[in-house]
Amino acid sequence: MSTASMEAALLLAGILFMLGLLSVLIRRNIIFMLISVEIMLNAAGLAFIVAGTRWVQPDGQVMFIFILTMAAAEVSVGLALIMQIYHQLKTLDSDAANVMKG
Amino acid sequence: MILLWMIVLLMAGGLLAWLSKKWHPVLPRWIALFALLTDLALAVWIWLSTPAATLGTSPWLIRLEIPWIPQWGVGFSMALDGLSLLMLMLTFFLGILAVLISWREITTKTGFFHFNLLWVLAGITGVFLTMDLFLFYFFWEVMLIPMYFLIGVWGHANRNYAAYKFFIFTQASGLLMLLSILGLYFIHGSQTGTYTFNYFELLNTPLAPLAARLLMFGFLAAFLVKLPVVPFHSWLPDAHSEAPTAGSVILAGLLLKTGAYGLLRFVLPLFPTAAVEFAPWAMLLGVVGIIYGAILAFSQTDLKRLVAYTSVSHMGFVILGVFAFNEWALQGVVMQMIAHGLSTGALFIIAGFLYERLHTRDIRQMGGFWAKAPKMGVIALVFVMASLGLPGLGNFIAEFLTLVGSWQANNWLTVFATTGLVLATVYSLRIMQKVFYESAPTDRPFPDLNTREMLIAVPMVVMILWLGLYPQPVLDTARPALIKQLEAYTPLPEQQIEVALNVIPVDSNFTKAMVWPSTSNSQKSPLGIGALDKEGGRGMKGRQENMKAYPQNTYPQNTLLTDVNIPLTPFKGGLKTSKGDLKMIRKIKPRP
Amino acid sequence: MADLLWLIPALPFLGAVLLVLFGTKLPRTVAGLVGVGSVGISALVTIILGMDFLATRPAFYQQEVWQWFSVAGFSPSIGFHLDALSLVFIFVITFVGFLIHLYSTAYMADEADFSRFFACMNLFVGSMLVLVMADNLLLLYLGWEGVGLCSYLLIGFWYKEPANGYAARKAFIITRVGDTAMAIGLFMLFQLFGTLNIQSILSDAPQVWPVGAEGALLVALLLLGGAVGKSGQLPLQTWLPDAMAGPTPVSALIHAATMVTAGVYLITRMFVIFELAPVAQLTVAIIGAVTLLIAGFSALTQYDLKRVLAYSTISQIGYMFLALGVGAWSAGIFHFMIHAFFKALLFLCAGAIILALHHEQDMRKMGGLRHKMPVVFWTFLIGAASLAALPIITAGFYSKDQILWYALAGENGNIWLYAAGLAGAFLTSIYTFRMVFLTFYGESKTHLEHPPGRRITIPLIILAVLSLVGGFIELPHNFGHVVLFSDLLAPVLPGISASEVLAANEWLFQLLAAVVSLGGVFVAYLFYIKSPHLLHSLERSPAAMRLHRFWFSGWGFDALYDNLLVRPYVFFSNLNKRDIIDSFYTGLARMAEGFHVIFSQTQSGMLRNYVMGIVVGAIMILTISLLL
Amino acid sequence: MTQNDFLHLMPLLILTFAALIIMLVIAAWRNHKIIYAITAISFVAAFLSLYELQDVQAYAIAPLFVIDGFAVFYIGLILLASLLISMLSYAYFEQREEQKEEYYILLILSSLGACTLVISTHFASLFLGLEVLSVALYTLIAYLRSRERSDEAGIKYLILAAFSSAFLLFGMALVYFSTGTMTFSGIAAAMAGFQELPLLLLTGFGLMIIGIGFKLSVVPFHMWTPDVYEGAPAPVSAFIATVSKGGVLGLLIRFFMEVDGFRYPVLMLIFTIVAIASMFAGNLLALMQQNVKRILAYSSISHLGYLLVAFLAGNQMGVEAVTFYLVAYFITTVGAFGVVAMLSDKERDAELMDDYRGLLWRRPWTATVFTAMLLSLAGIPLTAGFVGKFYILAAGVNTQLWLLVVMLVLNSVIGLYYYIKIIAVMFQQTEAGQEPLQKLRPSILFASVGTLSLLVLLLVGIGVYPTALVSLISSMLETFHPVALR
Amino acid sequence: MELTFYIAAAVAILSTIMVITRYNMIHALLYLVVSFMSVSVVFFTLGAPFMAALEIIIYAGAIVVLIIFVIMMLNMTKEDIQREKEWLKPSVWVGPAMLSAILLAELVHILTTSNPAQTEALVAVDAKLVGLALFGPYLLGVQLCGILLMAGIVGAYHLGRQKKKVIHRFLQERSAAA
Repeated sequence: MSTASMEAALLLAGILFMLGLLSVLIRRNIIFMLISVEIMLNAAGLAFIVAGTRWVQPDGQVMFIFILTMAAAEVSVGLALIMQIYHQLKTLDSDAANVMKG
Repeated sequence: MILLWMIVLLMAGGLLAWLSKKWHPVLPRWIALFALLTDLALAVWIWLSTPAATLGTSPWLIRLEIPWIPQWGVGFSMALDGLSLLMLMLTFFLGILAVLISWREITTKTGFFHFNLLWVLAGITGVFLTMDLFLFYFFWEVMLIPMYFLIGVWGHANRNYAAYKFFIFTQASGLLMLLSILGLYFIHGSQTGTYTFNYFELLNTPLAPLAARLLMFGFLAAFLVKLPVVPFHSWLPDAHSEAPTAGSVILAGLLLKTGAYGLLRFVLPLFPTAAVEFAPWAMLLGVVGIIYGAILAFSQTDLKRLVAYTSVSHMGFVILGVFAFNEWALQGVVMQMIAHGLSTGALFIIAGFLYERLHTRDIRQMGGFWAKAPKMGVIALVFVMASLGLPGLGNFIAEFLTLVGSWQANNWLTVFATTGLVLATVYSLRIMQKVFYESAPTDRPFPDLNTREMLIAVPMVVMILWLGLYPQPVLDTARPALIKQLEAYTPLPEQQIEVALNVIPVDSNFTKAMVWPSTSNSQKSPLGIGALDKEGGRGMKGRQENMKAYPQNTYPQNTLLTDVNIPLTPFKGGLKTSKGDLKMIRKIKPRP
Repeated sequence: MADLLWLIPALPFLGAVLLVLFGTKLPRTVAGLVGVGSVGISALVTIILGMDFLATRPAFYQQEVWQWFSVAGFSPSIGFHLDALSLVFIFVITFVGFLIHLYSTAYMADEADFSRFFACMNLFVGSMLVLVMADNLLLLYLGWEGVGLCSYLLIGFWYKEPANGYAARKAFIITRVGDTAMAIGLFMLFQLFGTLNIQSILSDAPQVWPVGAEGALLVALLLLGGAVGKSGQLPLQTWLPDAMAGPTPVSALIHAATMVTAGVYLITRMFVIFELAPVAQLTVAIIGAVTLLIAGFSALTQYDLKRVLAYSTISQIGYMFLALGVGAWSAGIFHFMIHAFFKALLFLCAGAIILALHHEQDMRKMGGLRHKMPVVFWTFLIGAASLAALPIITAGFYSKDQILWYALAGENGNIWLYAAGLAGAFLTSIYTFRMVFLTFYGESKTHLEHPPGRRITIPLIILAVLSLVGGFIELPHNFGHVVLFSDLLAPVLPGISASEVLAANEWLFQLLAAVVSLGGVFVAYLFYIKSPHLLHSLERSPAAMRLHRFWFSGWGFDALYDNLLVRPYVFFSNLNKRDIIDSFYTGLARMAEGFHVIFSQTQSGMLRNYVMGIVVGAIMILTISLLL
Repeated sequence: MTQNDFLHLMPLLILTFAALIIMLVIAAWRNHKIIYAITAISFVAAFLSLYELQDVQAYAIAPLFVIDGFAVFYIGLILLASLLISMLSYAYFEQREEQKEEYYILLILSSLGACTLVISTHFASLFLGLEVLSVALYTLIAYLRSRERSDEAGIKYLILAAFSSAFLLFGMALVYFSTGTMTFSGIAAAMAGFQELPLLLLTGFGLMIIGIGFKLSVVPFHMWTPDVYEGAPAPVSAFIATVSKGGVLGLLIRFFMEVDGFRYPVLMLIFTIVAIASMFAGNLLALMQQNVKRILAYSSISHLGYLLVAFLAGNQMGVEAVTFYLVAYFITTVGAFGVVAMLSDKERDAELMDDYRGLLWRRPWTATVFTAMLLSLAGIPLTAGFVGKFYILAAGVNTQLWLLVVMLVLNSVIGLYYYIKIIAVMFQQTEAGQEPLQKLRPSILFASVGTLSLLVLLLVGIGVYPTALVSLISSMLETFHPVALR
Repeated sequence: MELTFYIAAAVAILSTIMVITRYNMIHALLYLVVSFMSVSVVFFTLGAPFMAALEIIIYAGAIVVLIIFVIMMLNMTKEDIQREKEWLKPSVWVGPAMLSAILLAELVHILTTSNPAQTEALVAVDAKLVGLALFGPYLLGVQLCGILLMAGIVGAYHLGRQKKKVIHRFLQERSAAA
């Protein structure tokens, strides 16, 4: 693979990251927000793999594994929490969770 | 070690007073009183055991050095000179009075009250003693919190606002001072390699002009706000009027003095050149303060607020004097610190007495109390007169010396400052008029001072009279310290000449006679305007004829001069400070 | 002998202290005894000292009681200096003071605050003595302010009346204005001489300043400022008429005989400086001349007995100033002494009348008292005659004549000053006898309470005698040429020589003065006894009415100061009652609160906004990275 | 892994085992007291195990960790804070109905995460430490499930933390991409090789700052702070404010010092802006706030701004100052939240101003403690906060960061207002008489009262005699690798 | 290879866009699976086949499935979809989109202007290498991963536990009836 695609891969990671970011910004549904964050994390992982490939090192992939772990842990806790919230508020609207402000 | 004990005694006394509330409700008062009496006794003992004459050689009487945070060059360094000693005695004296006036006034949380009272005093004592800038800042801040509580817990209706304001003003300015302290610390450290906060080592740190100016402003910020100088005064009326009587007394009598003390102790010796540059502005601020405070005082209807603004006015004299850089002015400042502490403290005490009886501070609801309480009237009169600077009372000496000194430095500003005396009369008499004159608006019973209150008031009267009639012990005590502060001001070339002149005996009508004819043409008046009349009019001739009109021998010249003991002993800066005179002196110099 | 010096002021002070401390507990008689006794003993000491002084004729007595303080060569002492000038003053103060104290025991007998009165009076006498005996200007200043305080306290003695308090404050404040000028003068003196010791200043001044030196002029003018304030001269004269709010003995002692002449004393004391500043000296003369006229006109129009006397006092002090201004030092002092006698007498008489008439002071409600109070009438008449300077018999004639003479013939005199003095003399005798006629003649209008007792009449008689014979110690050339008084003062004060040309015709001017004063009496007689309708018709003309109002109000000075100084001061002071500077700080606080409100909008509690915050932060950081 | 490695990682291992043991114990026998005892003992044991490490000379467990004096000090600090918080938690949760036991597992794990952070020398360990800390915190924040606010706080924290972690990761990836290494020293070496920092690397750092800044809750990544502090149980708020931030700050210092980020004006500028903005935003937001927990949250934002001032000084004195201030801040914050926890009841935490009205008269002792804490936050003498602030100012003045220093002063003044506002409320006179002392069980009494007393003692002790701490810090920093390097 | 990469990249971007614009959550998740799969193809082209597998197993498999489970437990309805539609109004997304666009532009700018990478040939880093690294230098990291998962599990357990019934039984019955 040429250098061009190395950068293109990084660019892909960046674009995916931004798409995830955009999604976090525009979605009100908490689950969607969680999904969007996953997209972002995935993009970051992609970037690591690109970097690891660039330097021909396994470290990038190791980091990706760690990211996976973290994403899994996060999603599990997140979903548990979302269920709690749904029980409390009967909605997944993140804007509804604004008791605390000021 | 005695210095440390003074502070420890107060702090320990404070804690004990707080705790002792549990055992007996009156115990805190006695403990506080006892602690302060002991301290006063210690201070007076030091004073009496060091005769004024021995103060002359080195200004320092006692010094104490204990390492504290050696890594930073911070030591528990304390020293006592005449100035501190005077301030200490004032502190303990007013402290005792503060305890006494709170005897009936403060009924809630007496333990905590006395804790705060003693800790404020401990902080103030520390400020007056410490010779380490870190420690100085430490104590500077230590006195704020208890003071804040004194105002905020036991104050009058609007106490919270006043307490905030007091606290924020003093803190803000204090932090600026801290920056300056640090700046000085690092500059000194980088120059000498020893990083230390020790005052004695930091003295004579060579500073670039800009650095010196900035550092000085940091110090000034703290001291000018504390003093307070217009336009940084606006915390004062609120704090003073809302505080309980004891708080007002301590605020006016002592806290403000820490600002003046700081100017004397730190600003003058640490930043000689910058201070000289700034002096005209500082004096201007003083004058503005004198007049502005007086005008504001006049319009107040709240008695304590009125007195508070008089403090603003009176403290204007302090800064005026400090930046005049001569011994008269500095002695005046010291006297002003003490006398104002007593007189304004006393006025607040009287306001407290009135408040206890009437539950108002509004002078529109007062009047005619002379008939009902003549003793209070007389005592109030004494302090009102002190406040307007009546000779024979301490404040007069203070203000007169200050003005004499500042006149040497700046004529016009002194003229304006002197008008403050008139304005002082205007507001002071208003107190008498509204409170003690006219007829009483109500027929409410108004008991005269009782024994306890007389016990508070009479010593103050005695003190203020003593200061007014025989202030010499005080002046002597302060003198070596002040001379020391002035030493930083290496004489300018002109002044050196003048010192030389002083060697010539100036009983010397002879010298002068020799001088005059040769210089009368170029003679300039002290105001720097050309002389009006030289040969016109009656001229010399007429005057000589007049001299004939009374025989010369009625003036036993020599005895007279020795009697009053004037120019024979050379004194600095006094006789010949005006430029014109100096010119003249230069001219004669080559002659002999 | 000099060792006794301190006793003279100390005794009244002691009396004052005793009265302050124990006044309320002492019985009235004891309090009175303390009050009168202290001054009496002081007078006794004065007389003993005075005899000794006159016998031995030393240059001065001097005593330093203690060193007041000493700062860097500035070492004023609490020390006394007695020379002939002071002697005259302390004699008048203690002696007249004693008489007035004595009189007061009767006059104030019914007052509740009996001891307070005597405490203040004693304090006053003590301060006044310090003033005239001080050997340095600072101590003089102490006495100077001390008498101001006592004046304040005594004017406001009946404090329940707000107007009295106002008058008292006015007196204090206006004199303080003058004092401030004087204080600045002291600073200058100290700067130049390195001391405030009077004698050394006087001896050094000619060396420091040539005649006409600007420094001397400034110092002289500043001292004059003090003098003008204390002595109720133009432009600071407005307080004195109002000061009559105090009890009458107070008016007699403080606002006629002694304190108000402190200015005269000061100028005389510092005469060397004034001589070195001819302009200042001329100013003194002009002030005196103008004041004596203005006050004379005002006195003409007053109805309040005491106010007439007050304006008369201003006017008479104007004469003294005139004398000092032309260099007739001893004449000024002589007039001071004589004035003290007859003015004290007049006030005391007035007091007796007022007391007898239930504190009625309006002359229009008096009248016909001649037969009801013969002693008072006669003594008053003597005093009036002396005031009006009726020739030959009264002391006032000799003292005033001397002033007029030197105003014309003295080396600094001129015709204008003389004319003013002469016109003043004419006015003086008109208003004086207007007063006599209104009070004692005509029909009785108010019921008389009780005739004055002996403690009142004795001082009157003594003073009356002095007002008559006091003048004989100093007679003009052509009248036997007695110069006892000026001889006494000669070692202290320079003499004055009259122009040779005029001296030959001195009798002519004396005659003129006599005629003028008698003319004044006649005019008064004409208007008030002979044909009152003349007066009525005059009063009806609008111009006269306006003039009357103008003079009555003291030439509008009060209104002028009120509008120019007092009201603006009060207005601006009240305007700024809440302290405009404070609003800057409260504004800062408001601003912080405003920021708080704005910032707390960002804490919306909405997750998306928080995410947005992070994104904005990211953009910011990336932008910075890109730009730098 | 050698035996030595184990020895040096002993504190962390103890914590790990403690977590496991607690899980086992829970499975066998749910008992709050026992679980708590195990927790406390493990913290103490972990802390004591540091004794062995006190003279450690930068022991590296390549490539992930290094144990040096700095790390030991920070671990000790974190462990002590955790211990105190666990004591407060015990008293706090004992009175709640929720299942309490899991709390301790999570507390231990998140302290472990924080400890990992401060010994990290590699992106991987950095990331994992951070995530262990965060993931445990998600649950801790939402621990009181019956409270609506708790869940809300939890989800806010979770989404935002994950979001910022993504930034952090992406940034790391970029850094890795441009340098080819993920160890701090390697990055430093690579950076030293560059004439000018490549834009990609700089961007990587920038994105990492977002992740770090979020955890430090500095402006503009601060917005979650008040909501989370308010929603979380009081001890957890204390934990976030102290341990979490302390760990991240330790990491930041290590990383920044290692790569010597102070050379790069861009990074300095970013941090300067962030510091100033944090001070202002924190203080201004707290100014009129009526909720005490939110006030403490905002104040923590501004305090981080203060800390950054010393951090930006960038020399040994700066690190010392940060460390010292952190100690003071730990004590104070734990104490303050401890008081909040102590005053809280079953339904809600004592967070409104009204809960504190007249506290001095009702519960003088508690009020005094709280006052001391607030004064320390305000930097008033006789408290550790004063010396800390002094130290920071000194560090700032020393490196002539005048702008920052002046801003700090200005903000200290603004800050005063709301601290003393709370004090003023506590000192207000109320009609209510002194409350009867609560009849607490001795264990709870010991846990809460004892902790608070200890904190006050420490606070005043350090405030009056800071020498010991100062010398301890400087001796510990002697082996701090980056500093020793320079 | 290169073509594969670009196709996969395009699919990834497109499917991600679909994810973030879907109203129906299940649809979005299905697109997400597509996105993850295409990313795994990218991994493969980048020479990380092991990661490609993990991506599919864990992301597309475990995580997405977990989410779908939860969605099913929460019982999403048509109204929810409608509501999503309402929420996703232009007024809501234009601003954030602009911000993201700025950020993206900056990022693209940075990525394209930065130094070209030096490696010429693509060398695959195979699973063995990764495994060696994982259990060599990153051993402690792996252990930390375990701790991380433990924290996640304990947390999820605590939070996900069925809540104690705090509502009165009577009320509960009524709400069940309603």
